[in-house]
Amino acid sequence: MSVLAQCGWGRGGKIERGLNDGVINGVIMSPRDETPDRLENIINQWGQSYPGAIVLFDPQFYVANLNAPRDGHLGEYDYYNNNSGLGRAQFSGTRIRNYVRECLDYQHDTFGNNLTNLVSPSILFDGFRDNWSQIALNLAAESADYHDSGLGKPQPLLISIVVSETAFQAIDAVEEFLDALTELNVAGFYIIVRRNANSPQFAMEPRPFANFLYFCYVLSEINEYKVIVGYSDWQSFLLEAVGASNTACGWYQNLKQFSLDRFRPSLGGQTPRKRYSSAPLLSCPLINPELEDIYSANLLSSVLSGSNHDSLLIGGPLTNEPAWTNEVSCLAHWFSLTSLSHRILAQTGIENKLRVAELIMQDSALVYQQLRNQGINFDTQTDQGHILDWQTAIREFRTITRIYDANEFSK
Amino acid sequence: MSVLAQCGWGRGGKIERGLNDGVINGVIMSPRDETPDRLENIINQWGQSYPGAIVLFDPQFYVANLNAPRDGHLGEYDYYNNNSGLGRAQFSGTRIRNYVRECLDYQHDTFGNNLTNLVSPSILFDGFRDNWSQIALNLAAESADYHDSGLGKPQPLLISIVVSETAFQAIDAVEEFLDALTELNVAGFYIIVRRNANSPQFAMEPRPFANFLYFCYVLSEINEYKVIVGYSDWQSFLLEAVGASNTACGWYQNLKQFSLDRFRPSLGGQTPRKRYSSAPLLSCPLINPELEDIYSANLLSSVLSGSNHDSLLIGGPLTNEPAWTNEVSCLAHWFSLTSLSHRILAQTGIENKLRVAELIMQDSALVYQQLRNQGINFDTQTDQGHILDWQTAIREFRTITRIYDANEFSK
Amino acid sequence: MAKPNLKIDDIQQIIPQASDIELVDDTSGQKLVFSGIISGIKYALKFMKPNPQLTEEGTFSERLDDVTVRAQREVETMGQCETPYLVKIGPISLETEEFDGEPIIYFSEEFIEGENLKQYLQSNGQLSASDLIKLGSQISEAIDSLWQHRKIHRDIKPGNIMRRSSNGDFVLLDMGLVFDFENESISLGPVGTRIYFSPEQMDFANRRQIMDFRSDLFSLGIVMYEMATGEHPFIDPITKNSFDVLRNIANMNPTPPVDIRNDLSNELSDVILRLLAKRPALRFRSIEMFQRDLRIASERMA
Amino acid sequence: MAKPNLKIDDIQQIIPQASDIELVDDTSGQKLVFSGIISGIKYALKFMKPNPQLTEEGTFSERLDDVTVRAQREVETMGQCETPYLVKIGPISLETEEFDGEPIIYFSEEFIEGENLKQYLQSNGQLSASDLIKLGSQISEAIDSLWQHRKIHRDIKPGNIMRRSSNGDFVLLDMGLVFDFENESISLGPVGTRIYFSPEQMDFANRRQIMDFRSDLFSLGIVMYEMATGEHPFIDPITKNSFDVLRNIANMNPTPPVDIRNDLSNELSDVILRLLAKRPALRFRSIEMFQRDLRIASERMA
Repeated sequence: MSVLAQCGWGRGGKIERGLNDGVINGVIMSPRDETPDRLENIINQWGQSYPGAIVLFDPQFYVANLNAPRDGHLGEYDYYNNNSGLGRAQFSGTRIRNYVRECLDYQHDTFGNNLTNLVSPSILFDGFRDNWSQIALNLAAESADYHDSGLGKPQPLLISIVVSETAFQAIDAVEEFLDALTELNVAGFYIIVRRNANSPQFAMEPRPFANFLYFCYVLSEINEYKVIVGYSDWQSFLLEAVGASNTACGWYQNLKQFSLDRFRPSLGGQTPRKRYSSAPLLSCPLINPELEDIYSANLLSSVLSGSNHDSLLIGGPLTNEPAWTNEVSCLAHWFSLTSLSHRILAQTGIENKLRVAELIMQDSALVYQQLRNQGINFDTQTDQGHILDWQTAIREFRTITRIYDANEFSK
Repeated sequence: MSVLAQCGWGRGGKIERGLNDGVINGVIMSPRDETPDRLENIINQWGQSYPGAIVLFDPQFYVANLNAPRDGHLGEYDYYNNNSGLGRAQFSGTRIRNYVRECLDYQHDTFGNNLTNLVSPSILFDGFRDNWSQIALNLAAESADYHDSGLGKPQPLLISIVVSETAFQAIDAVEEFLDALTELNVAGFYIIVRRNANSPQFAMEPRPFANFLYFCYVLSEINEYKVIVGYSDWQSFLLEAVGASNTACGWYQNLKQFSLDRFRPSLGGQTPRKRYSSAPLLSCPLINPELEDIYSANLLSSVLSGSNHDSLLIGGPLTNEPAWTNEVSCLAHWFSLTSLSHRILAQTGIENKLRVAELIMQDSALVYQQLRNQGINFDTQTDQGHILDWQTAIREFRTITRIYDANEFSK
Repeated sequence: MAKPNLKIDDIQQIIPQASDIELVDDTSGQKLVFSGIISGIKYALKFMKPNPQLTEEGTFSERLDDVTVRAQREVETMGQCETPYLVKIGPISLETEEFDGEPIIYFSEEFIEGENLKQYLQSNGQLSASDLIKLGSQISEAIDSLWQHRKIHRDIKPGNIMRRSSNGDFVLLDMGLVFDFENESISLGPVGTRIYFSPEQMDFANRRQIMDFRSDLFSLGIVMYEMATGEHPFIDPITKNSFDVLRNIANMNPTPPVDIRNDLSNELSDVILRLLAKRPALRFRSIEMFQRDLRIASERMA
Repeated sequence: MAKPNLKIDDIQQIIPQASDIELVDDTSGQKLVFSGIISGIKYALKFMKPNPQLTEEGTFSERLDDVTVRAQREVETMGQCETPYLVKIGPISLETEEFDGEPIIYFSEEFIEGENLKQYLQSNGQLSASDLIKLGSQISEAIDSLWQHRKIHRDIKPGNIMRRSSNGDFVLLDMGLVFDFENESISLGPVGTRIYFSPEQMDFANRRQIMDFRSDLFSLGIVMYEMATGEHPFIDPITKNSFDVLRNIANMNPTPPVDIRNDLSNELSDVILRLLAKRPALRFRSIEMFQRDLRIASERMA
């Protein structure tokens, strides 16, 4: 089991229920959305109540180089508040040292063994050769150095990497950055990919996604680092297929995919429409009309994920829509992601994992086809475009890594 | 007076003679080419003998990120030897701190007041937004921080900037970097522009040169930093026109223009042919045949710079060519550069300085025309291309800064 | 952000410890300002209403919490600044409360007798050259004081600068709190007070330009220009078309103030223009340098 | 760099404290190797001649000084390494001297009885699988030892690895001193020993790829491949055209060793291929991981 809860506002009782139901394996906490007191209590409480769960603290230091961001409670954390609004001239060696020390000391001193790993502070960057990528690398190297020598017996360190999707366009820059990252003697990486704010699709573009998969693969499979990918939503099973040990997803749209909108003056907007998390479709159709249409066509069973929550929809999705609360929706989504993870992680060897991932996508494409044949229409956020993109990405990933499907040749 | 000797191998007695003759105003030392003992002796001796002279130590830390460079004696200096062969992952905060401290401590402790300024360690970069530019900025910021608080009563600090000519192609990146640099509370900057190795011309391309002039102008005139430009050769008078307080030039080709060839496995090659430094031409024609041709056409006086050394050539350049030694050639060149500097620095206000610089170039173009009319031919290294390029650059500089020639409009 | 609909009685109910409550200003679109006496001292009491559309995702109170905490910290920072040219925070720091089913945000400030510069310009016209120099000098002092805490005001404009009637000193009012509560993105919303933004301030996504005190200097430059000439440097004086202001801030070189008002010295005109340079590197790299040049301009005039 | 023209008598004159001087190897184009006894111990004595074209600008002695100091430091570093798999430096560290009007450079090393791997391959053919594992393990130990001083050998090739006849151990000889004295740029010069370079080693101007120990691992990979199969992984076995080697190092994926020599295990073949990955990030991030995988490969064979 590998899916973690990506936390934000409105945590409520979701985490505890997800842990109790066994649909998540742990949690990544967001200080932006919690007071320091609340956070300290809850993490230390979880550390006791769920000893097997992964508990991480994302320092969200990457907000510190945004222009007047909406940073919520972050300013109540000294490691952040002392060091925000950072232009590129604000990274002298001594200052990098301080940013890192304050951040790691805070985690170490406040949470001790209740965190599974310490997570390094990082900075968002848009290209692997740009100046901000270098600052991210400086912070990473300092974190590794300090973790090695400055803390008593700390929890193992994860280096956080927060990078824009567009950075993965060109593989040579990715490879060069990997050469540098793999000099670090740390336990692993916590990686967040910044998505374009208004992308309607949750699938990354095939080329950047293939290179991102390669990035995770080189870190995990080749260099034996632990790799945890945040905000990974439906892409979790593919990331796990190439070696990620954990992925994470939250309840709101901005906790499923990472964009800067979360830290911007709000655009307002309405409460989003309700959706159902369908593992067979690898997407979340609208309860009204999409799921209702599928129900009317007598095909509901082909898109159900198999959680207990499905029983709410047996009499027709709309009948029980009010009961399909935000919390249920979240738990059902974690269930879907976890069930896919299980199928991947049951395999040994990247060859087998990739093959199962491809089968999952193939099956999904078949369900879509069946629904289309019955006249069911989807909007762009739900339609099967993501599957085609992922299939392209996996083919490209195979070409880059020269991991070919042995069965392919024996046909 | 503003011209400094850019030192390298083969210093001999040139510096003392240049200082005594009043054709240089100081010296920038190259540890690559001196043992630490020799360097300590000579700097401390100059500090005593030439109290008015500017004495700087260029740490040449920029060699530390080249691949197996030919770094000469640099390895005998701990600040360099402990820290060479640096990939981009080698810049944790703590390590940046150490690089800076070792380098500034060395200068401070070894030379004390015999240096006019301390010079910060830097790294060569090719673009103002690339990862190496960020490392340069980190080192600069750390140097400023350490200088402020870590040293007793140090000499004022110059931040060294070592950047490729191509970085100056796009002005927006230049401006962004200036925004960051001007956050630094330091005395000034020591700037080296890396030229393309095999460029036959010593003039920079007009566009990058205009932007480089702008760079120097913003630092010196607008932000009141001291600006010293190394390896500036004939371009010195133009740099001084936009605010540089000092420029530097050495005796060999690779001490007149900065390129990485100096730190590469050698390409071999012959002893270069002898040249005469002609202030009227703003270039160095070959003694044979160019200067000899000019002599034969009875036009020698139009290209002479007016130093005492000219007397060696009165009976015809070739007659006394053996006496035109490397040392004489160097002293005569410094004389030319200094005489041009005098004309610029006699002016007050950038408007007047720019106008005089333009007059110098206009006069030079006339001399070229006169020589061409008499059938004198020049090779590409000596011909007047540089003047046209500089004139274009100055026009572009005026457009960027909106410093127009008042006389231009009143015509 | 919107102006709440509150009467004196309501204020009395929200802040029972205040007496002699009076309405001071309801002309702003975002704030409602009262005065009142607390522990014998007169304070300004400012009320705002967060836009309910803030909800997006999550409950309203979550979002309110999210936007309020930052504003609270900014108020705290102001409380730590020592300069007389930055308004003092009163006994009520930033609070949120539900009133009559509607959330409101309020805080108290030193009550300054006098006019803000917007009112001053309307009633008295442009400032004298010596007052302009005083304005530049005093408000830059306030900017410096904030910058020592590495804070930027972000909302310097005539309506946020008071001129004390007692001594003619200038006082900078509350920091750019308003923006934290805005529900419009900069590119979508009305131009509003953004006509005093610096070029780099308009740029959230492009993280190349982090703001420092030089951004506030730019806004101060616009205020000085306007108080010198009566005209906003980036609004066409003929068409008064404020639609292009943001573009003009990014690209247009304003007419030198001395060309509009010829009793200004060239030096003072140049100092104002330099504040308005497009790039921070072209303004002043320290408040000290700016104040020195102001002094020189002042000496030239005398 | 060139081989100087020196006889035993000359050596005796240059190093008077040595006795029993014998010629060991004059087949290299760059070095002339003698042996001699100093203080009762037998050492290898190595002589080189810098190319007089080094002059370019400056006097010859300046340039010689310039290139020698670095080599001296490298010799010193080797002296500090403890491992038995890196040759020991003798009593004469790197020296320069003018002899018969010609400058020469020389130094002394532990004299190792045995053959280098180039000779070994010619006389004995390929290494056994267990010897290959020993080779990888011992030479990586030497690489690790250098890397603890943050040094890279830069010249790992069969001619620079000795196999001791006493115990069959492998010993890495002198670091890439030769390159410091080269007078040809990499792009212009003959391919020569550069056929053991890593992709990143060929790249001086592009400072994106700074070398670390993983560059030496690549060269070790070529040596292991060659000692396993008798073939250089980047030279076409048919055409033997070494013209394309540098390009092949950058781009070509070599045939798995197990396809050429089928008594190798897949595991060992994979470990060798992984050393030959184009990017450092695709090799091993620690010597320890490499040695662990070698051990696993060895256990699979047993």
